[in-house]
Amino acid sequence: MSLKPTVRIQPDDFDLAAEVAALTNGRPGVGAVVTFTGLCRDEGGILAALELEHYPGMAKAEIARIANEAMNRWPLTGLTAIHRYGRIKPGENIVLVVAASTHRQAAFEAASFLMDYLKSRAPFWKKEHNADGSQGDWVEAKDSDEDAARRWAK
Amino acid sequence: MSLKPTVRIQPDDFDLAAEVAALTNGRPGVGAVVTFTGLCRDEGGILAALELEHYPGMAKAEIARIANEAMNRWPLTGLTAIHRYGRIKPGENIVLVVAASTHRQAAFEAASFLMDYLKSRAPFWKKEHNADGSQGDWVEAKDSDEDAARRWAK
Amino acid sequence: MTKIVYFAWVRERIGKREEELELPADVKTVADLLQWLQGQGDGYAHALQHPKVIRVAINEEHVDHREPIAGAREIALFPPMTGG
Amino acid sequence: MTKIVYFAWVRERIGKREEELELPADVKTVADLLQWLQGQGDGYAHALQHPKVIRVAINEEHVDHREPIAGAREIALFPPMTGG
Repeated sequence: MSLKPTVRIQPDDFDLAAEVAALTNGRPGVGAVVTFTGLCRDEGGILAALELEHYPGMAKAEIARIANEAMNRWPLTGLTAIHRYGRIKPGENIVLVVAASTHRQAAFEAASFLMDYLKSRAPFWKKEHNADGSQGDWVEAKDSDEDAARRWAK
Repeated sequence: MSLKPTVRIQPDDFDLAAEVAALTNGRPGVGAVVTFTGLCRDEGGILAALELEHYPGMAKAEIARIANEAMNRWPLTGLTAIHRYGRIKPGENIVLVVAASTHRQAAFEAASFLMDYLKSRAPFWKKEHNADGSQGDWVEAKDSDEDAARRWAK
Repeated sequence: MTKIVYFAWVRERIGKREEELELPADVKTVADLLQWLQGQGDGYAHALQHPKVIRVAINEEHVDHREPIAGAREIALFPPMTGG
Repeated sequence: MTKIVYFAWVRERIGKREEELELPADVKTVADLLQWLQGQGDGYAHALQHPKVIRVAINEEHVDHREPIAGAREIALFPPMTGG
């Protein structure tokens, strides 16, 4: 059973069921799988799309660093993180985390940890495109995301 | 958008992707979906199957009670719980929880809460069937599961 | 007559899934019922030898052992649950 | 020459994705670099007017503003991240 996390940075959508199957098929020791899917919201109809910019050289390495830390902190049997970039419309997927473990608490905590760190450490930036055609803003980082990451500090 | 949780008790397997789609398709306000899948472990090869016994009259009502409490405690846009019964082999699914919300923390916490309560409040019991054909034991309840449920007490 | 249902190893040890019982008038609470049932035969004694671990539902809702059973339509006795 | 790369509104305000710059000898830390860049034109001044909010990576790893830049192959300047 591989203990190396899977990290992918891609413009295309991902397949939740396939990613879960990759961490469970042929691995009968896995008892718990937690997934997190982050989707583009329409913000009450004002948003046409998000444009996700990223730092290609750094994004994959940084997410892999965070994922490896999660593998070290929790007894996981597998961990996958996929982050999309480019133009993403409301209702479409942005990010996927899958954490597999023998027991549920490790899977929940590792997935939550990975998401909190992705939010504040992965080099991605979101620009809004408005439904009325007007120029949108860059999404502002939230203090609550910084705080969420900080709660995992040991 | 319906605020009534979906609860199903069934012998058949479930379709993770379909259940997530049911809580996201046509709902562009959803930004975060957390799923928990519980699978039958082979316990290092000694287990042939688990036999899940349940209390039919009570199981669905009790899980619905817990799910409704989760809907009241967190700002969810949807919540699904599916629990299988009957004979389940290692690697097969036992239970699914899907929690959808505008923001990730609510989805993570509600899914974790629901699983902790399912473990100690839903009327299901697991009997082991051993791979060597010998009579297996009833799985014993774990104090850690009771403790996990208790941490949500308000 | 009160319908009593059993699950998991409580069911196996008592040897039946359910039964209709005429309960004595002095069996007023869940705790009384568990004590009285222990005298109904070896299977019952074995199933209920540690009454504190037995979980109980009346009319399909969890109750504790102090709960009165008057008017109960269905009483379920079972081990600690192991779902999920 | 040091390669400097910009992202998001830092990139938009400066008006370029990346450039190779000859840095003065007294620009020794990330903080020095941010201060020096502010004097390189209106776009830079606008992008870096609140240097505390600017996040920096050297050779694709997060660093804080006290980090020395000697030997840096690539320095990236960007706003707080909003991934996930």
